[in-house]
Amino acid sequence: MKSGSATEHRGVTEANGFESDRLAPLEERARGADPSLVKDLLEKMLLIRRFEEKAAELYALGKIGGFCHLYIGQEAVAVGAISALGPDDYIFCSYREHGHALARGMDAGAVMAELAGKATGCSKGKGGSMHLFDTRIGFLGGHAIVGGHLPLAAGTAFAAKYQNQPRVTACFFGDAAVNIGAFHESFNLAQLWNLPVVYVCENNEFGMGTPIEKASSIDPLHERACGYGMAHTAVDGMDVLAVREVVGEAVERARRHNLPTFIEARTYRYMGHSMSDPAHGTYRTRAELDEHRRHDPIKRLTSALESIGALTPEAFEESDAQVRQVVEQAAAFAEESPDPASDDLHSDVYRD
Amino acid sequence: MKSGSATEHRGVTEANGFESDRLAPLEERARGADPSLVKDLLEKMLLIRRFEEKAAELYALGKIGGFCHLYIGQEAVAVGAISALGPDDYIFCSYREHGHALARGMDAGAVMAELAGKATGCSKGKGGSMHLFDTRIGFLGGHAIVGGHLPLAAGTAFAAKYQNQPRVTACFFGDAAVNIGAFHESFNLAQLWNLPVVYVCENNEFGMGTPIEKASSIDPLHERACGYGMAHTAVDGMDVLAVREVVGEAVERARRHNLPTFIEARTYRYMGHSMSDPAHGTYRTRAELDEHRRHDPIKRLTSALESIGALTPEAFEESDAQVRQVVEQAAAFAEESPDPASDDLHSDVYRD
Amino acid sequence: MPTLAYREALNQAMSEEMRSDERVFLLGEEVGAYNGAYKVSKGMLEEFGPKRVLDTPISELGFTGLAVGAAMAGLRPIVEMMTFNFSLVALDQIINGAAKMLYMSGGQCPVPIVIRGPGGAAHQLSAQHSQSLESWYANVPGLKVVMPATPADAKGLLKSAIRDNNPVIFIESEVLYGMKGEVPEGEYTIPIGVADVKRTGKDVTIIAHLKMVYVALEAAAELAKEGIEAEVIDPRTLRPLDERTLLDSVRKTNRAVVVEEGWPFAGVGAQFADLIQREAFDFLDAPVLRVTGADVPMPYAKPLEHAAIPDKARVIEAVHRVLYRRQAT
Amino acid sequence: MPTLAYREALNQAMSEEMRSDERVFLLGEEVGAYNGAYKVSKGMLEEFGPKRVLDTPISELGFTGLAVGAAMAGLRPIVEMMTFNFSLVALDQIINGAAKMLYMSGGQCPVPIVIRGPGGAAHQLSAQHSQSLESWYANVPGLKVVMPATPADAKGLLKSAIRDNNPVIFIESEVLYGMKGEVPEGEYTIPIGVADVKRTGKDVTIIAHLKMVYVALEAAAELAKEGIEAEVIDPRTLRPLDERTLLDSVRKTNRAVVVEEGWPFAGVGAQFADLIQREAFDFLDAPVLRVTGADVPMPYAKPLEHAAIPDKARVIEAVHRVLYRRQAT
Ligand SMILES: Cc1ncc(C[n+]2csc(CCOP(=O)(O)OP(=O)(O)O)c2C)c(N)n1
Ligand SMILES: Cc1ncc(C[n+]2csc(CCOP(=O)(O)OP(=O)(O)O)c2C)c(N)n1
Ligand SMILES: [Mg+2]
Ligand SMILES: [Mg+2]
Repeated sequence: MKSGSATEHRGVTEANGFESDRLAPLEERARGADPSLVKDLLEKMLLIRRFEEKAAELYALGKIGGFCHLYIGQEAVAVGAISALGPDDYIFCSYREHGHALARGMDAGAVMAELAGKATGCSKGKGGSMHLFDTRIGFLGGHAIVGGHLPLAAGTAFAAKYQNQPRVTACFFGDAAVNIGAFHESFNLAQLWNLPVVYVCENNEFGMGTPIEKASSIDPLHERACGYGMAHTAVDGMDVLAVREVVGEAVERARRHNLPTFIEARTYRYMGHSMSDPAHGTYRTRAELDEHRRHDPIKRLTSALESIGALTPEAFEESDAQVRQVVEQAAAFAEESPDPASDDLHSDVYRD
Repeated sequence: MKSGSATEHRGVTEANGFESDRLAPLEERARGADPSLVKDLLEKMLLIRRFEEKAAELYALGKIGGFCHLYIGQEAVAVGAISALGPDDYIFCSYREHGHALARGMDAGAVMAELAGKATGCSKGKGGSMHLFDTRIGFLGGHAIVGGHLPLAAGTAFAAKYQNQPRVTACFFGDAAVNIGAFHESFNLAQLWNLPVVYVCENNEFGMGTPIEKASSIDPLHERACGYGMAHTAVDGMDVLAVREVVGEAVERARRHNLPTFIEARTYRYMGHSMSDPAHGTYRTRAELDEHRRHDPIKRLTSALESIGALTPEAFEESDAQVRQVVEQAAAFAEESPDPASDDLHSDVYRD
Repeated sequence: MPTLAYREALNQAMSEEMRSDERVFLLGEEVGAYNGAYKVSKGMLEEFGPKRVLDTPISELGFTGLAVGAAMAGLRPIVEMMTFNFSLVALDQIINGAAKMLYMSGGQCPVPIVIRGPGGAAHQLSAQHSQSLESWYANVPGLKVVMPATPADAKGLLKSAIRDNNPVIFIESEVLYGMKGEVPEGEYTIPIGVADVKRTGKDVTIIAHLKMVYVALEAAAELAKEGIEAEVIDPRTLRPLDERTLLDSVRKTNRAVVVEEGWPFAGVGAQFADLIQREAFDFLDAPVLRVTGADVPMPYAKPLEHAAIPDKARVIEAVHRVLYRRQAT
Repeated sequence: MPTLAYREALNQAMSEEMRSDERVFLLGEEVGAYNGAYKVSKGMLEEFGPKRVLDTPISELGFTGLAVGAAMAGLRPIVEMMTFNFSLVALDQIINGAAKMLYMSGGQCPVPIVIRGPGGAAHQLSAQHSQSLESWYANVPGLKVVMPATPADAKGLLKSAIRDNNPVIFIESEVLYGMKGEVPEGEYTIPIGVADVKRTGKDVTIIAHLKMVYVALEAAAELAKEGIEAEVIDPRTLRPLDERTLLDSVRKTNRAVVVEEGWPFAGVGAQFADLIQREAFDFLDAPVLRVTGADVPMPYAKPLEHAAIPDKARVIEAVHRVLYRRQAT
């Protein structure tokens, strides 16, 4: 009879041995961090917040159509995680990806124009909110079939390794995606073939209106990784520095050792699942939502910085004003941009 | 942040707490067992062995067509496991299911006739070797897409629970099936909804020509169950009594507590993957095969019984002769049976 | 007769069948506590409880397969696909499980299951959420394929589908859910496999299903103004197809236009064209023309999306062509 | 010119392309150590090593998606489906991944990938292992669909497919793998989208692809004995379809019979019939007739299987019918 345990088998002897398991309080970590980096993280989160608020407005006005899944509340995950990536790394997201696109540095105007279905949008108005792409910065979508992009992420990781490029792939998805076949096959392949990919599950406690415990037979979700012998951990997804640190470790492991990691970031979405879903009232109460808002990632970082004297209310206001201006310009750009030409209907079906 | 471990979560606090983990030597267990039961198990294994030898013969003669996957070497799994089921329980199998059909008591003639594509076959000659069915004894196929029948098994288990029937479902599949999406979704659903199903993975070390370690990121395979919080264990699949015991426990857990179990039975196939695959020479050596033959399930039970004086060589010969006669009759029945009528092409597409 | 929305008609059909047959149950994503992503199952969890109205994980392959298995054990599951786009990940269970089981078991294992949900495009849902899959399903022996266009058809056909002993693919439309119409109360069934003449006419036959029925009717209304009387036929079921009603109409009008939202190559319209030219060859005064969705993945931008989906103008143009009338441009 | 088996021609195409382009690699079940379930990749692991010839787990969805991702990152994967039946579990990755990616990314993400393997029935493989899926794939914009009937076509088209910048579904046939034919050495490509006239004739056009080409040729040989000269056209690629070659032939012969192994409803033959009646209406002296696989899941028993697959006799019968000849019975 064979023996040996899952974690021994593939050389991941300390699957949970993350440094970041022993994180100090946010204030302390903020004190130790590069001030310009922290400022950038804060501004990125703010940008996303204001962008999404604007998107909600434009959706209500009918200037954005289709499904539109806002990211408000979850900003620390995209911002923290993507700050840990290098410029050549790849990113895959689900349909809830405006925040990731902005965190990666995609032009806010190009994103807003895409939401508005304009020719100047990052996907020429053909993709929309759920399919943001910018290959110049390794941003490979925006995918709308739950779990469907997980194998793709294994694929870019495979390609990087194949081509001896030190490129890591980060792949973001929701808590409900851990129950679909694509998750399983991707995780097995990523671990079996030692692929440099970091899978980040944004656990916002619900898949649409369904709470995790009605969807997954185990909780915490990151323990799903045990079935593959993959390194895994959970992280406070409302703490941007914690996310950065944990993802940073995983990125290093991927880059140096071609090993995948599964990270569960615990977070919360403040808005409804999409614009047609009310923020509360059906599957969660107002009180529940309010409770979570107390851990708001922007507020938490702001007050930590203020408490260590690294940020003043004035400086915050200045950042916020700047960000609001970027968002207004993005909206104006989207508004003024032309619709796709009717010829575009038939272009981009095939590449010569 | 949430806490709690997978095994706590669904009340499976002792996932590996199988009595059978502490099995005594086969001789001892054989001594304790009901002699008529043991005789029946031995004869069932013999029947399968002789049946499969005959099927190989008929295949070589062109009397059986298509894919034909023999079960020789693995008899103890089907016989041990199915002996632990009640008459109303359901069984699902992969395409390597002649043994299970016979172990369940399907008429050898009806099975052989099906292999020969005759109208008297258990599936009227329409299913063939990979699709044996007999609903009267709960034998629900014979499925040829790897992993495809695992959700079906969750479904009959669901139906039994829904109808308050104490029926358990046993589902057999190969080691290579643990890497496909259907496995994942079925396991999550079975555990999440507490379904009375016993999943039996027959680990014969290869999926076609691919050894486990090139297919699964973990080994032992039964640890995949950790990712679902499902009870799991491994068993020596060359020891019919051990299989019976372990599966028996799982069947009890299913019947009494509506809880699923994942059992990995370690076994070996002596023949090629199918009739068109040589038994050795490509992905395994003759020596390797011979080594495994030393643990032959029939030989092992026979010598255990002989050593405790519960079987004489003469009695064995008598059983064997009897079984051979059954097989000859089955072959004759198949041979003499008519082809399906040409009208049958269009029947059974729809049910009125 | 009471007026109901299409979604209410579906709800009524399911609820009535669940009241009269314990074996019927509903499962799918958000069908319970959330009352359905499109509120089709509203109130059903409350009435029937969590045993018979089950919220599933996002595991279309798993829960569809589970439902097939449950059907093999004597239950009559209704699977809600949140949209049929997601049925792609469950397709193996539907084709290799549901559709082939009766045949490969030599008639032993019927699979009485209904898989229902909206298909096709809604509004700006883009490439992955706007696919019409009916031509694939209708390709498969062992399945039945039903696509009701009105609230009454929705109720009558869904009740028949639930009582049917075979796997039925029941494709609705997101944009029709709110549409109202008269729906007979209580016991009201429409046999599967019977087309409906939604408008009678003598000059040309327009064949259209699901929401294309309305595009066809709009076109017909417009054509009537120029004196062209179009007959609009809704097959309602694609498999089995009511060939006779289609052919009788074409034999009368001698001209046919087929409208579908899906892609052109080997779409259901190709089958209709094939059928008509084959069985009504000598009656045809012009080739059968098709109006289909554009041969592209569905774009997001509203003007592109509009251009990709058949509209009244394109149907009228096709009718003019089969009548050999020069189009007013 | 050397004579090669169909499987060797495929092997040669892949090997040559892998020699000249580092980005090309092969993955699939048993393609490496086992040399391929049908020995198509024989010797390739030895030549190219495990980095470029990868044995996969049984995870069609996973490894197909992985290949799509690798293509997005600049590689040019060849995915071997052990048989196309198994592509059903990978279909979401093929349709929503490979086919739509370029479009929904606004032209940024081409997916140069070849997915190849045998399709259709072989010998008594029964319902789940004998499906023809080409009509589904050919329905999808963004994909190309290639189906070579001869060793030379197999080589020339596979080389073109590997060099193509789009996802190509390349469907072979298990029963053709052993077939021999002359195959040009070295650089030899056939453009995708060009049909081939496999036999010229003036009385009737028979359109057939993959192994049905041989059924059509057999029928043509037999028909020639009664003085009927059939033209046999192999489209070779279904998408894009070489409509002109098909139509030119029908405009010459005025009669067409379409043969396919797949199921009738909305099969590729329906598209051919639709095309021909639409674009060659005035040339047709008889309706286009189709010979298709039986509208049933594939049965196992040999006589039933034979009855389910188009054969010479049925093609001849259809030709007689389009020629309005009474059949000798
Ligand atoms: C395969 C599939 N099934 C169903 C859907 C519909 N759907 C879209 S998002 C969603 C919930 C996903 O939840 P989660 O993964 O937790 O991500 P979140 O929306 O919370 O970010 C569902 C059911 C889909 N897009 N794909
Ligand atoms: C989805 C799918 N992919 C590929 C195949 C082809 N195939 C049939 S059996 C097999 C190997 C399965 O091995 P395992 O699960 O270990 O079972 P065993 O044959 O050893 O009993 C493969 C690859 C298939 N039937 N289904
Ligand atoms: Mg969620
Ligand atoms: Mg095996």
